Amino acid sequence: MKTRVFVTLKPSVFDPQGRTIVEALQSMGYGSVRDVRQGKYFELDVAAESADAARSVASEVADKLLANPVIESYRIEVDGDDGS
Amino acid sequence: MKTRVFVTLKPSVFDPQGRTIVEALQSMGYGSVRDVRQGKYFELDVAAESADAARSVASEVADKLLANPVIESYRIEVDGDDGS
Amino acid sequence: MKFAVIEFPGSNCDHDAYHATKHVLGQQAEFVWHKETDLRGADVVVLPGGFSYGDYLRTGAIARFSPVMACVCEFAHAGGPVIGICNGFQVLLEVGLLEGALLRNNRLKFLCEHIHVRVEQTDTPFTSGAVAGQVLTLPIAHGEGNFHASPETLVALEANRQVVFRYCAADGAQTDAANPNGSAHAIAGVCNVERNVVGLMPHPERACESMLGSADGRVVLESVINTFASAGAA
Amino acid sequence: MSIHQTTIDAHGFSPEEYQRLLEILGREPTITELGIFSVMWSEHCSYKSSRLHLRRFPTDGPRVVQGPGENAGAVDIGDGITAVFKIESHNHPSFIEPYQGAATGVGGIIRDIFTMGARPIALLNSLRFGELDNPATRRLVDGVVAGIAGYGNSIGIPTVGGEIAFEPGYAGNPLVNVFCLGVAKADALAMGVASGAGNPVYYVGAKTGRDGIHGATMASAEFDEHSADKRPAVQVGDPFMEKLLLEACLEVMRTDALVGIQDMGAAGLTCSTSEMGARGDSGIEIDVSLVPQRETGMTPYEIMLSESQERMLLVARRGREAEVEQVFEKWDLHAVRIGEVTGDGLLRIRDQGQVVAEIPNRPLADRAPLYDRPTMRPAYLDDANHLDLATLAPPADPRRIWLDLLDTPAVASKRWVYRQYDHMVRTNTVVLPGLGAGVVRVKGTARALVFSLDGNGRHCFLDPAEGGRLAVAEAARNVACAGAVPIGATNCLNFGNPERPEIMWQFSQAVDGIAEACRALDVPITGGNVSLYNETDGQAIYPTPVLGVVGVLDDVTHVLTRVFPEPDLEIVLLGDPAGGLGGSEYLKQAHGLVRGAPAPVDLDRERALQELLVDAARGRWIRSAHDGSDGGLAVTLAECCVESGAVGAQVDLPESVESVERDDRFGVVQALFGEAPSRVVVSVATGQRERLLSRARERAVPAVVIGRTGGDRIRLAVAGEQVADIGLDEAEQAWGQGLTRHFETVASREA
Ligand SMILES: Nc1ncnc2c1ncn2[C@@H]1O[C@H](COP(=O)(O)OP(=O)(O)O)[C@@H](O)[C@H]1O
Ligand SMILES: [Mg+2]
Repeated sequence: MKTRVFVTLKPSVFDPQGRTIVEALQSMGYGSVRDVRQGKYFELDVAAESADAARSVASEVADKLLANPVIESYRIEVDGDDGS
Repeated sequence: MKTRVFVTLKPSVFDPQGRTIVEALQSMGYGSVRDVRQGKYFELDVAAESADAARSVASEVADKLLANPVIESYRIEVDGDDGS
Repeated sequence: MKFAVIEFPGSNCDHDAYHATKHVLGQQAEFVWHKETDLRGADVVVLPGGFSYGDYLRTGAIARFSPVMACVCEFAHAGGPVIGICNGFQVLLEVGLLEGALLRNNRLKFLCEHIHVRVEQTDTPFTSGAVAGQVLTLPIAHGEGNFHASPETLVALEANRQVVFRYCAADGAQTDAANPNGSAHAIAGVCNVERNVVGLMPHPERACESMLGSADGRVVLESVINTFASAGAA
Repeated sequence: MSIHQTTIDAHGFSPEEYQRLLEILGREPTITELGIFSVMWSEHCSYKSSRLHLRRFPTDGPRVVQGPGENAGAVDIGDGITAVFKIESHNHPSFIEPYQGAATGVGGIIRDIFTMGARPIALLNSLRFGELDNPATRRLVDGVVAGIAGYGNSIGIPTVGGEIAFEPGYAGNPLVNVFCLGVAKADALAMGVASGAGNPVYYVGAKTGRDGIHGATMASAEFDEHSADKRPAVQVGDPFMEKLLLEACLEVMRTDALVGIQDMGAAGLTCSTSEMGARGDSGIEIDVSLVPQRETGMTPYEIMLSESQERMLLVARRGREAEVEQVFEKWDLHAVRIGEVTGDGLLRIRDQGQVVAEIPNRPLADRAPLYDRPTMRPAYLDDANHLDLATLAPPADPRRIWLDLLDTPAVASKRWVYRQYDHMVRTNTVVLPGLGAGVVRVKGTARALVFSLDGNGRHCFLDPAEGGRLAVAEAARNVACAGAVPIGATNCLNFGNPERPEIMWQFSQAVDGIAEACRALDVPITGGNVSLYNETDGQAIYPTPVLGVVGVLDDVTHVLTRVFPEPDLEIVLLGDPAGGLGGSEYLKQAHGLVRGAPAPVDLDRERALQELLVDAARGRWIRSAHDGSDGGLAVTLAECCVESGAVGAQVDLPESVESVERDDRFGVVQALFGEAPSRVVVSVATGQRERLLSRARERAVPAVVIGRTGGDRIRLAVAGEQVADIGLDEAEQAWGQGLTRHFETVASREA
C-alpha cells in the first residue's frame, strides 16, 4: 500500500534552506512567494491489509527512524484514506 | 496561500537514499516495508488571489528552482483545491 | 590504555582515530565492527567521523541502530568514557546519549577549515588536561554541524555546565564571525550530565601532529589517557 | 531478421565500420551484438581518432611500473611502494546534470584506482566554465563543486587541490576533469584480466538499471540545441555503496583468490567483460539474467550497455569462491556469479541460457577502427598571434591593474571552492589547498607524494604545441616548488570535433608539445583520457590539455609552500626575468583580448630550474617557492604575501628588456604583469643566499635578489622606481573575495 510520510522541521527551528530559496526567488522576481519551508518526503510501499495497518507501520517507522523528534514533526497519508 | 510542492526522483532514476533506508528498516524488522523512495517537500506561502494563481506561481518556481527536470518530477497541491 | 574505534559502514575517519591513538599517542587501539556485540575490553570508546550509511536520511540516524550501539550505551551508562567526533557526535545525539540535534550549516555548504574552540569545562575525561578557557585550533569538516536544542534544553545544558567546547575567535572572544555553522550558543561540543560522554564537531584526531597544521587536538586524547592512568594508579 | 539501416546509423557506424563488423562476425549481428560493437567502437572507448597520436608520448622509464593501457598508471616511489594515478573527464554529464555528473566522475576515477589494488589517498580536479556574470554558469559551478564535494567527502578521500578557470568559450561546454592518486605495495597491484578457463566471473555492487545507456556514445557526440530534450538518463552517484565496494575490494585483493578485477565504467558490462577477456587472451561467458537488476523487463541489450555506477566485475580462482563471497558479505554486498572464463576466445552473452551475442573477443578490441584524420592549421592563428601594443589603449595605473587582477575569479583565492572539500580526511594532507601543489605524506615512510594539475586553454588556443609544453612544464614546476622530484604524468586532452581538420591539427600539435616536454623533463606519461567533441552549436572550446604531474619528496619535512613564512627574508627571483603579454591574463582582463603568442618555455632551462628547486629544498636554503603564472610577478608576489600570517614585502623588479612586444607605454606593465614560464619567486633562508646563487650559476639558472619580506604592505618598484603599493588588507580583500562574492546569493539545487 502506498504510504506517504512528510517530515518537516518544527516551526520553532530555523530553516536556512527555505530562507535561501525565498531569497533566490525574490531576486528572480517571485516576490509573491512570501515564505518557503523545506522538508523531506518519503513514499513507502507497505505490505498491509488495510490503510489503518499501513498507517500504523508508517508511524512507527517515522517515530523510530524517519523523523528526529528533537527538530522534526511528521504527517502521514495513506492511499485511499484521507485521515491525517 | 499555502502551496505544497512534492519533488521526487523520476521512477527510472536510482534512489540510493531510499534503498539504504529500506535495508535499514528490513534489518530493524520492518520487512513489510517493501520499498522507500525519498523526495523533497516544500511548503510555499504564496500571495495569490486564487488557488489557480498560486498553483501557477508554484509550478513556475518548481520548474525553475525547486526541481531538476533532468532527474526529478514534481506535483503541486494548493490548500482548498484538490486538482493535481 | 585501550581505545575501541567503532566502524560503521561509511565511517571514514576511523583510520584517523586509530592512527592518532595508536601511532601518535602510542596506545592500544582496535577497530570494532558495527555488527559486533562486545567492545573487546576497551577502556575508552571512539565514535569516529565520516558518513555512516552515507549520511542518507539524516546524519547518524541509521548507525544508531547498529548492534554495537547497545554495547556502547551500556558502556556509557556504566560510566565508561565515550567520545563522538563529528559523525560520531551525530550518532550520540541520535541514540540519546547526548541532548540536542545538528542541523545543516547555516550557510548550507560543507565546510572544511581550521577553526578555534574554547575549552569551557575541564572536568570531563576528555578535557581534564586543558586549562579552562584554553583556545584550541582544530579542523572542522562537516555539512551538518549547526547545533540546535530547545530553549529549555539550552538553559539546562548551560546550567549543568554541559557545554564543553564553544566556537570562538583566535583570542577566545565569542563573535558571530567565529561561529562557522550557526550553532546555538556557539556550541561545538557537549557532554552528558554524568560528564563521561562527550561529543564534538571539530576533529581533535586530525590535529595531533604539527605537520598537519595543528597539534592542539592532542590535549583531548591525552586527557583521557592521563585520567585513566591516574585512576589506575589510585 | 536483418538489422535495418536506420538502426545501424543510429548506432553511429560508418559504412566501413559496419563492413568490418560483418567480417568479424561472418554474419549479421544481433541487436545486442550491434550495441556491443557500437559502444566498444565509440570514440570514448576505442580512441579511434586519437590512438595514433597518443603513441608519440614517452611512456617508459625506470620508475614506470604500469604505463597506459590498464585502469590507471603506476610509478615506483621507493620503499616498495607504488603510486597509482589517473585523470578522467566527465564534461558532458556535468553539463547535463552538474551535481550528479561531477559526483559520478569522481566515483569513476576512484574506481579506476582501487581496481588496481591501490588505496586512493587524494583527489584533484581541473574545472573550466564560462564567465561568472552569467547566473546559469554560477549554478553550474555551484552544482559541480557540490557534486565533487558530495562524493569525495562522503567516501572519505581528501580533495587536496586543483584548478579552476573561466573563459567564455566554455560557457556551453564546461570541463570537469578529476584526478585520483592511490598507493599500493609494489607487489600487490591488481590487473583487469580474465584468465584460466573455468574460473568464475562475479558481479558485485549496485544493481543494474537503465541509466546512461549509450552514455559512452553520448560522450562522443557533439551537443546541439536538441540535447536538452534527448535527456539521456543521468546516473545518480552512491558514494556510500562505493565506499563499501572500495573497502571490500581491497580486502578481497589481500587474499590471493582473485585473478583479475575491473570496474564497470563507460559501456558497463560490455567494456569490462570484453577488455578483461582481451587482456587475458581468454573467452568470457556470462548470463545477463543473473545480473542483479533494479528495473523490470530489461533486455540483454540494456543490461550490457547500462552505465549504472558503483559496479565491479571480478574473476576469482576456481575453488576459492567462498573466500571471495565471505568478504563481500561482511560489507553487506553480495557477489553474484554471472559466468565464467572460457578457453574459446569468445565473448558469449546468454539470456536464461540462450545465446544472444557471441563475438570473437580479440578482434572486437584489436580491429577497432583507427583513423588518421586530416589536419590543417587553423586560419585564425595568423591574426590571433599578431599583437601590436601600439594599437592598445594606454594602460591604467599599475596599482589599479594589480587590484583588478587579484580580484579576477581566475586569479583570486579558490577558498570558496576548496572549503567545500574535505581536504584533511585520512590525516595525510601536509599542505592545505591554496598553498601550492597537493602534498600528502605516505604513512609508514618518510616520503610524501606531490602532484599538480595544470593547463591553460588560452595558451593552447594561441599555440597548441607551446601550450602543451607549457602545461607539462607548469605542472612539473609546481611539484618542484614543493621540493619534490617529478616522476610521472597523466593527461586529459579536451578538444572539439576531431572530424574537423583544424581541431585535429590542434590535437596533434598539443600531443607533440606534451611529448617533447615530458621527454625533456623526464616525466613519462602513464595514462590519461581523451575527451573529444567538446562543442556546442559548432563552437569548439579552447583546446585544453590538462596535465597531471606526480612527484616524490623523499623527506616530507623538506616540504615548501608558496607563502613567505616571516619578515626579513631575502626574496630571489629564479629564472627568466622577462615576461611577455601574449595570451596573458592582463591582456584579457584590461583589454578584452586573447592575442599574441604565449612566452615559450626553454625546456633545458626549465629542467635546470626544477633541479635547483629540489636541491634548494633539500638543503633548506629556501623557505618558500612560488611559480609565477597568471597575472605575472605582481600577482605571484601578492600570493606569496597573503594567506596565513600575512607578511608584506618590498620588491624591485628588473625591467623586461628582452620582451618581444616593445612599447614604452607598456614597460612597467610588462615587468609587473607579463607572463613567462620558468620563473619562481623564493624566500631565502637566513645566511643561505650565496649558496643558492652559486648553485644557480652552476646550473645556469638566472637568479636575482629582488627584495625583502616584511611590513604590512606590498611595495613594488621597477628598475629602482616605486610603481605600486598595496596594503596586505587590500590585497586580501581583493584576492580573498574575488571568487566568493559571485556566489553569495546562489541557492543551490542541492540545498
Ligand atoms: N578546483 C579546485 N579545487 C581545489 N583546489 C583548487 C581548485 N582550483 C584551485 N585550487 C587551489 O588553489 C590554488 C591556486 O590555484 P591556481 O590559481 O591554479 O594557482 P597556480 O596557477 O599557482 O597553480 C592551488 O593550490 C590549487 O590547488
Ligand atoms: Mg595553475
